[in-house]
Amino acid sequence: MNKWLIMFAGIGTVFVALISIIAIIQVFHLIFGKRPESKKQKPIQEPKPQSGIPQAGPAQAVSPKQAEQSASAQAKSGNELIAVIAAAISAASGLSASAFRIASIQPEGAGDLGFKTPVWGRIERFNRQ
Amino acid sequence: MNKWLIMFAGIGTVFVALISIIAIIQVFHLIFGKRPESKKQKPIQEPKPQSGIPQAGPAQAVSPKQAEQSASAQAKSGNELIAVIAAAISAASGLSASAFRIASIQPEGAGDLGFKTPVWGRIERFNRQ
Amino acid sequence: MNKWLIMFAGIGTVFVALISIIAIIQVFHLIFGKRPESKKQKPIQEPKPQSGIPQAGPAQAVSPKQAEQSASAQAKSGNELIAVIAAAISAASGLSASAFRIASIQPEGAGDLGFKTPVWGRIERFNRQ
Amino acid sequence: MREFIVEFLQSTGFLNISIGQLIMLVISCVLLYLGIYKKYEPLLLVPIAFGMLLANIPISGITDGPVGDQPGGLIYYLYQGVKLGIYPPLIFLGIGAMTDFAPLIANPASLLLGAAAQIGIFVPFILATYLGFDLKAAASIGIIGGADGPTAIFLTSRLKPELLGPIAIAAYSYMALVPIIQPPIMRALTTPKERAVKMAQLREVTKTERIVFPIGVTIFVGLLLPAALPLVGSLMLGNLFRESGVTERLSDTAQHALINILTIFLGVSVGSTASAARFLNPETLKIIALGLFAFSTGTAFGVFFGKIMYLVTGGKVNPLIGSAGVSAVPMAARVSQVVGAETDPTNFLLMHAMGPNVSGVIGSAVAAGVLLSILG
Amino acid sequence: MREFIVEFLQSTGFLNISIGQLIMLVISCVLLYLGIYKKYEPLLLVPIAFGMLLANIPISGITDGPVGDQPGGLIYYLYQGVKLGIYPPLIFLGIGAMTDFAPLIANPASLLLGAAAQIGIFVPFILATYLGFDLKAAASIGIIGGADGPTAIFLTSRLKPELLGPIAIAAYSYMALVPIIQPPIMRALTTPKERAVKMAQLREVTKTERIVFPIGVTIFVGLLLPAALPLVGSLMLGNLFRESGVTERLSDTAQHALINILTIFLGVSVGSTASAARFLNPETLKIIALGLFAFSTGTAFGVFFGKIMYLVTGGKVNPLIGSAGVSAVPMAARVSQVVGAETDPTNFLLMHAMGPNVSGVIGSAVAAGVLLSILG
Amino acid sequence: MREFIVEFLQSTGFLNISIGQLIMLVISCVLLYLGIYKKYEPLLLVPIAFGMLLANIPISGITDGPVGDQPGGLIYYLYQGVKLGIYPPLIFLGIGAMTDFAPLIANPASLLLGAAAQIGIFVPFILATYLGFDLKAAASIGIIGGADGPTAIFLTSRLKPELLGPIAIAAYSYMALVPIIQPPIMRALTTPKERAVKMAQLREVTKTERIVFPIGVTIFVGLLLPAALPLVGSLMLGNLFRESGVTERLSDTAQHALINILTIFLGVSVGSTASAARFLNPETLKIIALGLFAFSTGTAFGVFFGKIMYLVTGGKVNPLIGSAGVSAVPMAARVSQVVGAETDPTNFLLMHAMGPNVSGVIGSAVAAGVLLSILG
Ligand code: NA
Ligand code: NA
Ligand code: NA
Repeated sequence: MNKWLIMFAGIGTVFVALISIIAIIQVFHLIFGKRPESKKQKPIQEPKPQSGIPQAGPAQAVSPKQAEQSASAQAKSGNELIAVIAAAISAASGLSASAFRIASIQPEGAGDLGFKTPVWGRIERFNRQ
Repeated sequence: MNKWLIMFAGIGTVFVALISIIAIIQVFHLIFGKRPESKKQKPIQEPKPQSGIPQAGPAQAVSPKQAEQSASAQAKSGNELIAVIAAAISAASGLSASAFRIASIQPEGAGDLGFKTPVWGRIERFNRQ
Repeated sequence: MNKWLIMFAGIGTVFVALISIIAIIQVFHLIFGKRPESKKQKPIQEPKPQSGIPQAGPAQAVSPKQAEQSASAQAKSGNELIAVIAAAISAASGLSASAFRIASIQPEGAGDLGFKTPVWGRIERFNRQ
Repeated sequence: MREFIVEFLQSTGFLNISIGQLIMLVISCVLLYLGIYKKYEPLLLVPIAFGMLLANIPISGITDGPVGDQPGGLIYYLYQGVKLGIYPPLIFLGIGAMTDFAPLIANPASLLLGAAAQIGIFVPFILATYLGFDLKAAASIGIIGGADGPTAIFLTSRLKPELLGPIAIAAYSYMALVPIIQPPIMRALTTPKERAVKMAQLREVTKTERIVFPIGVTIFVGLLLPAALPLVGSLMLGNLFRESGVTERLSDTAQHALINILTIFLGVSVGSTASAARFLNPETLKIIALGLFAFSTGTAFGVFFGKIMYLVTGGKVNPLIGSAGVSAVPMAARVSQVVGAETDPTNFLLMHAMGPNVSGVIGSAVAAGVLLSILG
Repeated sequence: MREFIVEFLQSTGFLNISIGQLIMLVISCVLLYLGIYKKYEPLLLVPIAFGMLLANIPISGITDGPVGDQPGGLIYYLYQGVKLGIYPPLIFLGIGAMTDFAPLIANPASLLLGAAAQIGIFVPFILATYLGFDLKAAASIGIIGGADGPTAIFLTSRLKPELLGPIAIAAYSYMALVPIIQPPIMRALTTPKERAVKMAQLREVTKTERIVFPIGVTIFVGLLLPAALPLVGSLMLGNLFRESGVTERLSDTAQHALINILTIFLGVSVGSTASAARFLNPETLKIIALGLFAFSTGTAFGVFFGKIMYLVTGGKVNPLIGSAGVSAVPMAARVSQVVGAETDPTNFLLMHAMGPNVSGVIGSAVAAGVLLSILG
Repeated sequence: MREFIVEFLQSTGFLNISIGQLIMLVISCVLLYLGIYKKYEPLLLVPIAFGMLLANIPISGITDGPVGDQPGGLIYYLYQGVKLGIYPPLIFLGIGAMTDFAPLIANPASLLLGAAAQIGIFVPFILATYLGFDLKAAASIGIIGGADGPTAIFLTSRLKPELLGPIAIAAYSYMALVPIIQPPIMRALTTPKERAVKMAQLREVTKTERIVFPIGVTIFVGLLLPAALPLVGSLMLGNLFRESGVTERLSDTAQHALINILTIFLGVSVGSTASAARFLNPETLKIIALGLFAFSTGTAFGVFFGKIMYLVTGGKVNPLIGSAGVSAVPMAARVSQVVGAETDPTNFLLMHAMGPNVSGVIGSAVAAGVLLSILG
């Protein structure tokens, strides 16, 4: 390829790429940017209190409401996982999703489970301190 | 191999292995389990005071008795090493151990050497802090 | 090679090598050993104050004199780099250095730049704490 | 110039991406979401999902092997440590250095529960063969029930590497979902009276017992089942570094720098095996369903054996600690604790459940050894 | 005996060293001096210079490959990680874990400055072709202007490995000399009024924005330019480890043990490519001159685009932050700060300059991707 | 079914283990005991003994190479770093970063003692040839007298890899036994008057001297003896990381994560070479005897040269510091201190003994270089 063409292609691509990232950032800002307090604070604050849970300690006192929220959140995402993968596979394979639908992985009783404990990483879990 | 056989072989082996570990633990408990204080505490406490020895400092004050114990312990294990390997080789090669017996590696004077210093790992040793 | 020759060659080489290191140490001692305070302290003390500079902070107060010294030191070494490599290449390639001499990399204005900031390692730089 | 732009566009991923790859990118993002926001085993799910994402960007060549003089892609080289079976044992070295076997040594009967829960490997294995998987695939699927990531990856990389992606994802996802999967099964299989059993305090374990345990287990399991030696031996060497008290440097590095480096490499390269062609087919759904079945079966058999021990000991063993035998350390042990506390908030089962819990790790390594020696 | 001594002497380096190697030893010592006493990027210059020193000691075989049964030299094996393109992306993983993209997310227009400064890659590329370099060599020389070590090494190792030594040395030396190279150019191109502009405080960036940024950039840049994926993907994975908040262990290891180990291996093996035969020829001088030209061009275009933004925004952007777009993180951003403070000591540009600064890293990785996909 | 059980039993190690392997398992346990309870160099003896244990469990295949598509065993891959000579120099990098050469720079005459003690490498070499070992085996045995693990492993892996097991075990065991082996020899060869000599305080060493020392030594030793470059160069690069003051990150990682990871890999794979067939033969006993002889000879020559220096300097040098020249850092230096303190408890020889002690490390690396260049 001609060297001048390489130069212009190169500069052009760099600009196209970085300008596109500007667009991405703007879109993300619209979707994920600062909104009324409640939403924004969540992901930042969430991990903090949980990391204080004693790993080998007794059951922590959990207010019923907190517990239910957390448990149903996990339950929901359990469903999400299956739903997303099932939808994906049916889309890809051209089969209807229902052909493969499996029993929900959310058992009925889980809603009142009372879990606040976060799902720790497998590795972290082994660490006794 | 038949799949059912694999299943039963697998479950059987897991149980055989883990039940055997129960036996191992019981045997070890008989041999190495808690006995009158003196014995049990030793391995746990030993390293602690030794790690406090200054690496580049002057000779530590060592009570003669401690020193002798420690030195003779090391001397004994020096002999053990040779003895065990010599016995092992003679057993394996079918020759009598005495054919290869070498002069004891325990020199006469070592009993009154006065060492309390532990044998540090080679790598650790270089670390000046 | 004869085993005795190997032995003497080995012992001889070890002695030659280690005696030569004695000579190297003595020469280095003459060149780099303790001299009047000013010189010796420099390399040791230099890094300390610099590492205290806040990485994301405002411009530090720098006395003009310090700044000039530091900037000209860097300028000089910029020249040194080119000079040394140019000389080296001309020596090796048998061409006169001037054939390749390039404009000095020391721009005129740099003397009054006012930099005290050290040149941080690229990796260190990214570290925001 | 115009020609060039056309050519350039044809060289981008935009015109080369398949529907399948697009779907895989979405799935990667969902997995990242689950890892980061739902905290599903994030230390592995984040690298796995990112590896999946990287591998499904078309024509980057990042997973391609070398061709002639041209070197291969980054992930091709990282993947060698999976393919050659190097990462999982070395990760087990770190896990061994993190694991405290004292609760198991203090109550060796725990091992029965750890063994029972591994039935959750072999029943799904049979079921998988009926769903059309061959024996090697079925064994790889069954090992999901071992609830132990490195073991599942080690076995699958040897028997059926093309299933690595879905199996690893299923294993880590269900390990994260243990607090949802297990409790209903535990409640259904036990009576309130059983769940209320308070167990006797565990005896003390001497330092010597802690030191001889990993040595004895390595020799014995190694002799019984040589194929399990890489996993069990590494786990026990790590534990020996921990317990010997004279190799703290090595224990520390095995638990931190080494395991973290290998976790990144393992995660990214395991994730990268989930290309659209391999992942988006009905088998993946079957694997996910079988994985859930495996976890449930393991839990049920663990609890069931707990009930037997309850009967045999005259009520001294709380059957709830049986479910911890699946492994999923220490989440499954916490589930025992929490479900027990539902019936009686003063009942502290956690330490008692740690015994079956770490037994389950040994149990699934043994199971992997059996499957490997028969089918490998 | 005497015969033996003669033979021995002939086997030493003293009688085998060439003038060129002697000169290279001196150059190594000068580079060590610059690294240690002048603190020119010491973390890389010290290993590079030492690798150079080791490689120029004759007949040690330390860089030789294996011959038959005889294994190769130490540096031969370390070098494989450069040759196969493994070290630079993994170093980027660590750099990603060290980088805070928030200033960029808060002010995305920074990316224009980061793009503009990369023109300093392509203009020297053209110039290099006129000085007799072929296209691959010219591209490798141009990438010095990217002011980013791992990127320069990654591209050069693929296109023109025989130039690795001088290119890496030039790149790291000029990165260290940024405080001397840039200010005169910045002053020459700007008016005091422009330099006095105070910029508005940056907006806050949410945690979610920080998390989705690396994912979005990886997917988009990967699709646009698949060849840039190893560098950009690794950088972004490291950043995701940092920002996700759930993988601190991995972020910590990527930033410390992993990057340090690879920096040692990379530095020593890159330095070892600078053998006398390869290094001591007029091309090296041309590379050094072109490298300086590249840095200056990049700086000028960055400032020039800063001026355009000053005009377009009606004076809200200080053009001095444009020079930070070359990368050389975070030195170039500090230069913007210091030059700005000359005009008005109360003007704090540092955080504003960090945006273009980190954009420059992405920009040069993209540029490397383009060059690799066209010429690789 | 019954058939299956028979077949299964035949596949276990129980029916396949040989008497030799059984004995090796016992020896492994004894070595673990010595490492853990007697603290014989545990950082290496524990991994070595465990590697020995793993390698002597039959039919596990853990040390087997790949066959066709089937990947090799874990230790086969770990062993490549020994076979290719990669681990020992990189371990020396870490040792260099841990070593303080100031006592040597302050008193360079120490180097004579470090040289003299290496005679303990060459005398056993001659003796070994008379005991029926070939030249390569004899050189590998002699290097035990260098009292330096990585050097011994480096040389043996190049000259006589089949002796790695017994040589490494002998080297590390005797290093641990230095406090027992040396004192009687030291007392026998010195008079109370000599042992009572108090040495003058060491001069200060400037930072620049510390920095130029590793560079100068690398260049000089590299030129004199190119074959010693991998060991000496790595040791000195590590030391430069330590002393330069600008590469603390690299020094820290070389001293911790890197050296610990490689120590585990080295130890396990060196231990694994001690299979029953190789280890359980009369040669091993001869090696153990020759190793003791080597340590004793080195100690004696070190002390003997100390006496010469005592005479030449008119009584300013305490001959007891000569024994530290064998290396075995810093144990041998402590032995000098303790034996000196027996005669006069106010005599502090430790710092004076550190000079010969670190000289011994350089000395044995040089000796390894000579042997490698003649016999390799
Ligand atoms: Na399990
Ligand atoms: Na750049
Ligand atoms: Na030595």
